[in-house]
Formats: sequence, structure tokens, C-alpha cells
Amino acid sequence: MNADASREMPDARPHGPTTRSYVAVWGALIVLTATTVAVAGFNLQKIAIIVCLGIAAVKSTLVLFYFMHLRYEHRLIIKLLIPIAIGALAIFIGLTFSDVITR
Amino acid sequence: MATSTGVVDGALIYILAMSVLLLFLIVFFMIYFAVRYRASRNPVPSELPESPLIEAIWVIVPTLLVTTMFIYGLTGFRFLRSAPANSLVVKVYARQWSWLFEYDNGKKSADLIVPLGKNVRCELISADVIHGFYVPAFRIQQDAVPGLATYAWFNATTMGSYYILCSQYCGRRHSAMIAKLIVVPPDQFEAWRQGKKIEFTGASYANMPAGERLLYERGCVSCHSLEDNKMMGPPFKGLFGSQVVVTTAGVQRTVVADSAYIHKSIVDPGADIVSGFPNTMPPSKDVVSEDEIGRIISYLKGLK
Amino acid sequence: MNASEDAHAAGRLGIWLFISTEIILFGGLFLLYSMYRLKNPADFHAGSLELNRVLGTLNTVILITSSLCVALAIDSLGKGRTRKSAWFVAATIACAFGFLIVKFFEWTAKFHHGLYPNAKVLLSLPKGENLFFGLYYLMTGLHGVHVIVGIGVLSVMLVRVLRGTITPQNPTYLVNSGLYWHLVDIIWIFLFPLFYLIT
Amino acid sequence: MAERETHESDYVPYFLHKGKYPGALGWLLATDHKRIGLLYLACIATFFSVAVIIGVIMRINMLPGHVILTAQQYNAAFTLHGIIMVFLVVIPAVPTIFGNFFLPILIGGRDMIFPRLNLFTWYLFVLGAVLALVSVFFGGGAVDTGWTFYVPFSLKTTVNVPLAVFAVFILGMSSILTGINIVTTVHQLRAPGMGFFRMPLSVWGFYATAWVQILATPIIGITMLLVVMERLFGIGVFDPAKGGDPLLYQHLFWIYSHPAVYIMILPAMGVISDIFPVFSRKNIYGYKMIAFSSLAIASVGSLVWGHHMYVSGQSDTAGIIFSLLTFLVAVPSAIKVFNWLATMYKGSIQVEPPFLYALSFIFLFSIGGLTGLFLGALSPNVQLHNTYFVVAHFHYVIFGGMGFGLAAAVHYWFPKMTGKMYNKPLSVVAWLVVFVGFNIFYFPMFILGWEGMPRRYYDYLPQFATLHQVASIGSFIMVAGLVLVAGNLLRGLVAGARAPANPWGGATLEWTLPSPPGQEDFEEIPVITHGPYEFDKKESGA
Repeated sequence: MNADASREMPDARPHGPTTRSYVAVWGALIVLTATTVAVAGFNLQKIAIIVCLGIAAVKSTLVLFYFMHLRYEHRLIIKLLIPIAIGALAIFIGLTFSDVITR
Repeated sequence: MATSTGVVDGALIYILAMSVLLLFLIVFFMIYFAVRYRASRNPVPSELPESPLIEAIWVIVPTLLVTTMFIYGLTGFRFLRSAPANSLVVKVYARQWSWLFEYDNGKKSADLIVPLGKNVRCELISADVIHGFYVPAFRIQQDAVPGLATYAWFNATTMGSYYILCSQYCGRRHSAMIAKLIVVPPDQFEAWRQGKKIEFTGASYANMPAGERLLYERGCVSCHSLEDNKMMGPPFKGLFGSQVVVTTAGVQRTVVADSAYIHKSIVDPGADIVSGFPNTMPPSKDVVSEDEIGRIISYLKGLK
Repeated sequence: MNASEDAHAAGRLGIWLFISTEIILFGGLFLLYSMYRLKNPADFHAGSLELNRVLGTLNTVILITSSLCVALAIDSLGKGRTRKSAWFVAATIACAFGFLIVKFFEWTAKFHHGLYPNAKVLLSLPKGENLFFGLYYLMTGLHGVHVIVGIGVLSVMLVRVLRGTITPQNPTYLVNSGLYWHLVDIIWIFLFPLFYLIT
Repeated sequence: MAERETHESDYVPYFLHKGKYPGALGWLLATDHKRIGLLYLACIATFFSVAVIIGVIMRINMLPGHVILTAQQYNAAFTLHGIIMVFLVVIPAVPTIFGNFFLPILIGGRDMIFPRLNLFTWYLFVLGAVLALVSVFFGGGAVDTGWTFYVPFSLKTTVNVPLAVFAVFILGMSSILTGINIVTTVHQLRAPGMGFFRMPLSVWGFYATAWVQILATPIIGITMLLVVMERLFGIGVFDPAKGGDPLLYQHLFWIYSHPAVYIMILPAMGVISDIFPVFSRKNIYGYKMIAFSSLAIASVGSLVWGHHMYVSGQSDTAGIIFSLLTFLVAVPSAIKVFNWLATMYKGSIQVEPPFLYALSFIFLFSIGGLTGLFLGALSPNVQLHNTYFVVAHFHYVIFGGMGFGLAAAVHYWFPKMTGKMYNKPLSVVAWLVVFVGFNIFYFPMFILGWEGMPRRYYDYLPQFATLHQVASIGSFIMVAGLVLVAGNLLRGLVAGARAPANPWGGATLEWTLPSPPGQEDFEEIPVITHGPYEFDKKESGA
């Protein structure tokens, strides 16, 4: 986080995932998409929401970690940004929820 | 005044006392330090070592203080938000820009007449935009939101006439959206509610012909002038029997303002839109009965 | 001190901050979606049955593939294979157009059924379905605007890679455009189940 | 500084520097943070004057027997006054003027990290302002919704709502990008040795504010876009007739607009935290507490928006939760005030004009903050909501707090920015007139509100006439004072005495530069060896 953190290598140099692992992640994403569509086909009702959003969360984590290199990120502030944004959103939604369900 | 008045004032005065005390301390120390430690008298500053104890006090004391305020406010709020089960229910219709009060037996009134010492539950209904039902003397306020059921309640403890104001900005004549709340003895109230003609002191539209009074009570005059000046809607003076240019389903035509036309304009105002005016009037079927429309028409006939 | 490396580090922090703001921008719509779904579960169920799940799935695959392409473009550039990188950027843009074309057919079909805002058919349906389609158009529409912006940004990147103003030593613009494009993908990853799958 | 004088020959003040472009283009295409700060200053000063004039017209209208506006004009007037003040003046003022000008210098950098983005935010700002202005004259006329644009009224009214709310969207984008620039600059450009806890507290203020700008502003952006979509396509997400819930609009609106109050006040508090130690000649008391309380205000302040909605139809449970959270946010604000006072204790105090503004900031902000407790408490709020009490409260917080903080900043940094000095005795007189006028103006509004005078009323019941008259007279005094302040500063700019490099004896980095600074700020990036308020060490540093 300090000033010395700014002296670092650009990350287009090959210290992130390999070409093969990108394709593997793509494969995983396609499989997960197929799974989520299949799951939605069964009539799971309320569980379907949890499963579908759970799979979506896994998929976006894969994109964030590998495609967007968050796994190889060494700056704390950047690692924290997505949790901060999601956290802020969760609070916004949660507090609004506290009104809507008790109204 | 009402039972809620004292409840709210208690919390207000407690917070006021604490605030005045705190403000006094802050200003006192600020001025005292500025004078006592002015550069000419105290040329060499001395560092104040940071003290965890002092800092802890600065966190804990305000926290405790505001907690008491929260609890005081909460108790009052609980009171304001729990209408007793045996309340007299009044439906409050808020529309741009007038109030209408309807009692459980269907009696309608432009003023909120209530019995002394009885719990009254006002159920708020908005026909168009958000309005605020606000009785300053009773310390009660609640918004009327379209599509949402809200309420406020009170128990009046003093006879008299009070203002009902609209506190949520609702457009051009927001500040004119005022009605009266009149507290009367329970027996008089009951007689009035059953249809006996009583004019209470302070009532808004006493001694008017029935048709004209309806125009006031149901808020028509907010947009339609009884003179000939142009407001949100066409003026009423000289309307009856005149030629009116209207747009019906996109086609412009000229009609004569007869009884049928006026009746239709009240129950389905969007059908014929008078040229030069916006299509903003809400359908008024629920607000006026057939009988009342008849009285309005006969009043307009005479308004030359 | 290496100025280009500093600029790269700053650009990365900047683009991640920007991505956070985008998440919250869509978050406002997610907030509305969750509240209205909570209040109108049956209407939302009916609404999502109206949507074409096949086209939705197709678009998901297209976007995931485009995400892979842009990742590979950056990967190739890092290995010094500029030409290959340019091809991958072009493939990404092609996928983006593919996505928009599918979306276009989807919207057009809905319009033909009178399922568009303020349409008589839609207004005659229960209020919850009106909200569902309102949110559907707003959210996929805002996402579509992001896809269009992405096409613009990636086209500029394509030109710059070909002209050699984006190089293996100076990849910042391409890397950051890639991050933006992945974000567009992630948002769709959530929109897809919310509108097409959960019934 | 001694070293600086030997280089006197190559020093050119930043505004005389010959850059790539000549004349006006040198300003309009400037990427130098100081010039962009001044571009913002020029715009914001203009908008402020316009909004003040609208305010005075409203006050004349409220004088008993002086009706000069129609109801519709009055409604448009308070709407415009609100939109201009909130979105074009108060939210951007301190971060864009002083953040731009001083943030890089205070952390020992030469510019903001993204200079071109910085200029772009100014163009977005101007575009937003122009759109807001244009909306007054086209498409149905000036907005009459109040600056809150509450639905469904804003969906029904016939005036030009879409353009006005779109302007707010553009201004929001500008604000977000400024926030991103500030956070990145603080993370990337601190000079060697400038750890987070050696940053001046004003930088902490800008930094905390920037986070709120980044995390909350997108919500107003999307909300305003939704209003545009509602108006253009009738989608119905906010329209109760189509199933929409107007209260969700209020939630979304206040999710941003309450934290926006902290966007307004936090940077001003930061500047005040810089001024107190300088004029007490003493290290700030409780540096870390002040720094962390900024972050605490920024984060807890984002959880309290529902206190605008106790009587809106929101559930009682939510009201109770929001009230509790609201009281929690009072604590860090109180901590700051106590720490400022403790900084004065046993100091060596010189009451110069900036310090006078800082002291009055404490007084007015305390009144604003304490009256906030009335409004945060549940049952008193039921009585006071949407009355003049609220109007008085937020003017004490925003004008008394942020406005006087801004004035303190102007009087503190004026010599550094211009290289000239204003007339000090006259500035004290001007301060007194503004301060007295301010209190005569706004204090009666507390009483009006308590007695039940609703806000946004074109007209009022006869019993309120006297207090309205007093408030109007106060407003005239205050505006006379503002003219005096502006006149004194302009006179100082044109004909003031030359200002020394460090007129107040400050220990932060900007005072190591000549007044005004040169184009590059620092000839050599300084190495920081001590905190920002260690006055005895200032010779050894930098």
C-alpha cells in the first residue's frame, strides 16, 4: 500500500495464469452455465434461487480471479475493492430490505 | 392539544436541555482557551500528551448521552405508532390540493371534526402524489403515499380548532392545502355525524350553497376558478351552456357544456380534454356521489 | 523509478475503482429487482417464463467466450505476439456484436408480443409482471449500453495494437479495457439467472 | 526554503508559466492541478452567486406583504436554489477547488495522478451545469419538484424534469471520477516517507470523502437515469399506478443524498483540522482519532439514510434501526470537536482571519449537529420533519459548517494561491457581518419549524409573519457581508501586499513552496521525516 508498492512489474508479463489455464477456466464457465440451466429445468422452487445465484457467484469469482488476475494481485487495496463494493451494496440492499419486509 | 403533544414535547425538551448544555460547554471552552492561551499571554505552547483515558471518555460519554436520546425518542415513537384498537376510524383522502375526510358511516367533510377525548385513527389515502398529513398542535405527521396504506392517530384533550397542513411538497398549490381539525364535545360530534346540520366555529366553508360548498370541500376549486381566471383547469364561471373545444381520443371537436358533458367530465375527465389544459384531473367517482354531482351541476347552471 | 510501471500501477488502481462504481451503479437496479421480486414472486415467475431461455443461454456462452478472447489477447501481447493479440481483440469485438444481434432479436420478439413499457398488453398484465419487464428492459438495456461502449473501446484498442502504440512493454490500455470487458461479462453472469432461470 | 531562494531565477509562478497552449487555451486545456482548481473556483463562485440571488429573491417574497413571485415561480426558485447549491456548489466545492490545488502538494506530489481525467471532470461539471441551466428555459420550464425529485410528483409535473435529472447524472459522473482521481493519487503519489499517518488531516478529509463519492454516487446516477426512463418511456418502476413503489425511490435517493452531506462536510472538517494546530502553534490533539473519525463518519454515515423517512410510510422497524444508526454517527463528529478544542488547550493562539472562521465553524456546526439530534430522534422528528426546523438545521450544517469551513480554507490558502494578501482588519469586519447576519437569518427558522411552519411553502399562516420578517432581514445582512468578503478578496488579488511563503507559520508542505507555487510545485520531491504539525521541526524537514 505504500509508495514502494508503485514500483512493480506490469502484469502483462507472464507471471499470471498460462494460456492453457485460461482455456480451462473458460471450460469450467461453460460447464457451470450448462449446470445452472439444467438445474433451472428441474422445479426446485426456492432452492433454485440459491443454486442459480450460487453458481453465478462461482462463475464471477472465476472470472475475477483468473481472467481479471485478482488471484495474482499483490496490492491489498485492489484486493479489497470488490469486497468493499459488494459489502456496500449488501448494506444498501439489507437496510432497504429491513423496511420492505416489515412494512 | 392531544395526548401525543406532551409525549413528543418531553423528548424534545430533554434533547434541547442536553444540547444547550453541550453547546454552552463547547463555546465556553473555545472562548476561554482563545483568551487564556492567546499568543501574547502564552508565547510558548506546551504539548498535551495524548491520553487514552481522555479519548475513551470522549467516545463513551457522547455514546451514552445519545443512547438516552434514542430511547426517549423511541418511547414516544412507539406511542405515536400504536393506535388503540377502539379508535374511531376516519379515511383521509389527500389529493392535489385539498383534503377530504370520510367517516365510517360514509359521511364526508372538508374539515376533520372529532370528538373530545376519543382515540381517532386517520387512515391516509392519496389519489395522486405524496402528501403529508401534519397537525402541528398534536405533534403528528405522516405521509399519504399512493398505493400504500398509512395512518396516524391522536386523542384530542382540548376543545378548539387546529390546522391540518400538507407537509410533503406536492406541487403548485402545496401551501394552500390546508384544512381544519375541530375538536367538539362527543354528543355534538355524534349528532353531526348522523347528519344533523351543525355549523362548528372555525369550520372552513360555513353558510355556502350546497353545490358551491361541494366544490370547495372536494377540492375542485384548487384547479377550477369560480371566477373567470385560468388556473390548472378551465374556469367555472359562465361554463354551463358555453361552447367548449375538446380533444376526444385524439380528435378535436366542439361541444356544448351541458349536464351530460359536465357529468362525464367529473367521472371520466380523461375522455374529453379541453384544449389548452393538461390531462391531469383524476377521475372523481369515489369522491362525489351521483346526488352530489347533480347539486354541483345545478350550482354551475347559476354561475353566470 | 520507471515511469511506465508507475503509470501502470496507477491505471490498475483507477480501473478497479471504476469497476467498483459500475458494480454499485448496477447495484441500484439489483436493489429494485430484489425488493420487487420479494413483493411479487408469482408475477416475476410468470414474467421469466415469457423469456427465451435458449437465446439467454446462447448469449451467456457468447459473452464467456468473448471474455476468454480478451484474456488471451492480453496473454498473447505479454508474450510479444502482437498479431495474434490483435486477432483475439477482433474476436472479442465479433462476439460483442453477436451478443447484440441475439439481444436485438430477443427484444424485437418481445415488442411484437406487446411486451414493452407502456404497451396496452403489458399494462393489462398484473402489476408485478409490468415491473418484471420494466426491470428486464432497464437492466439488459443498461448492460447493452455497456456492451456498445465496450465495442468502441475495444475497437480503439485493436487499432492501437495494430499501429503498435500498445506494446508488450506498454500494455496498460489493453489490460484495463480487458478488465472493463470482463466486468460486462460478470454483470451478465448475474442478469442471466435473475431474468431467465429463476422461476 | 533557503535552498529555494538560490534558484530564484528559474522560478515562475504557475499562472504565468508558458505551457503548450497560449492565453485562454492555456487554461481551458490545462492539466495542471492548480489551474484546474481555479477553473472550478471560477465556476463554483459564479453558481454560488446565482443561487444566493435566488435565495434572496425567495426571502424578499417571504417578507410580509412583499409577494413578488407566483406560486409556480417560487416552487421553481427553491428547486433551483437547492439543485445549484447542492450539486453545483456544496458537493464539489472543497474537493475540486482545494483538493485539486493542494492535495498533490500536501502529499509531496507534482500533480493529480490522472491530470487529463481531472480536466475531463471539469468539462463534465460544466456540461452538467449547462444542461441544468438549459432545462430552465426549454421543455415545459423550470423544474418545480424540489431538489429531491420525489416521485410520483416528478413523474407527473409538466416541467422539464428529464433534462434536469440528466444534468444531475452528469454531475454525478464528474464527482465519481474526481473521487477515483483523489483515492488513486493518495495511494500512488505520496512522497517518500509520507506514510498515511504523516498526511495532513485535510488529506484524510479528502480521502474519506473520495470513498463516499466512489461508493455512493453511482446510486444517485442510476436513480436519476431511472427517472429519465420513467419520463420518456413510462416504465413504471417508480409509478404506483403501474406497481412501482415511491418509497424505493426515496431509499435510493437518500442512499446517496445522505452520504452526500458527508461529501460536503468531511473535507471542510479536514481543512479545519489543519487550521487549528497552525493557529494554536501546537500539534493536533488525537491525530489518529480525527483521521479514523473521518473514515467512521464516511462509513457509518452511509447507513443512516432512512432517518429522512420516519414519517414517509417506511416501516416502524426500519425507522428504529435508522434512528439508532443515526445517533452512532453523532459520536465521531463529537470526537472531532473535542479534539479541536483540546488542540487549543495550552497553545499559543493567534486569532487570524482563517482561525476566526474555524472557530465560528465549531459554533455553527455544533448547533447544526446538535439540532440533528432532534431530527434523528424518532418522536421529535415526527413533529419537526419537513418543517423550517429542517431548513435551519441543514443550513447550519452545510452553510455554517461547510460554508464557513470553505471560507476558512479560502482565507487560509489565499496568500499561497495568489501570492497576495487580503486586508486583514476588513476581513474581520466582513466575517462579523456574515456571522451575525447568518444567525439572524437561520436561527428564527428553528423556532418557525418548532411552531409548525412546513418548508417549501409559498405562503404562510399569519402567526409566522414576524419570524419570517426577522429571517429575511438577517439574510440581507448576511448577503451584504458576503459581498464584503468577496470584495476584500478581489481587492487583495488585484492590489494586495505580496504574501510571504509562509504567512501563518504552517508546517505542512505547501508552506515550503514560494507563494504562489511554480508550475512543477516541487523542484525536487521532498523526503518526509516528520508529521504535519510538528512546528519545532519544520526547519529540518523538506
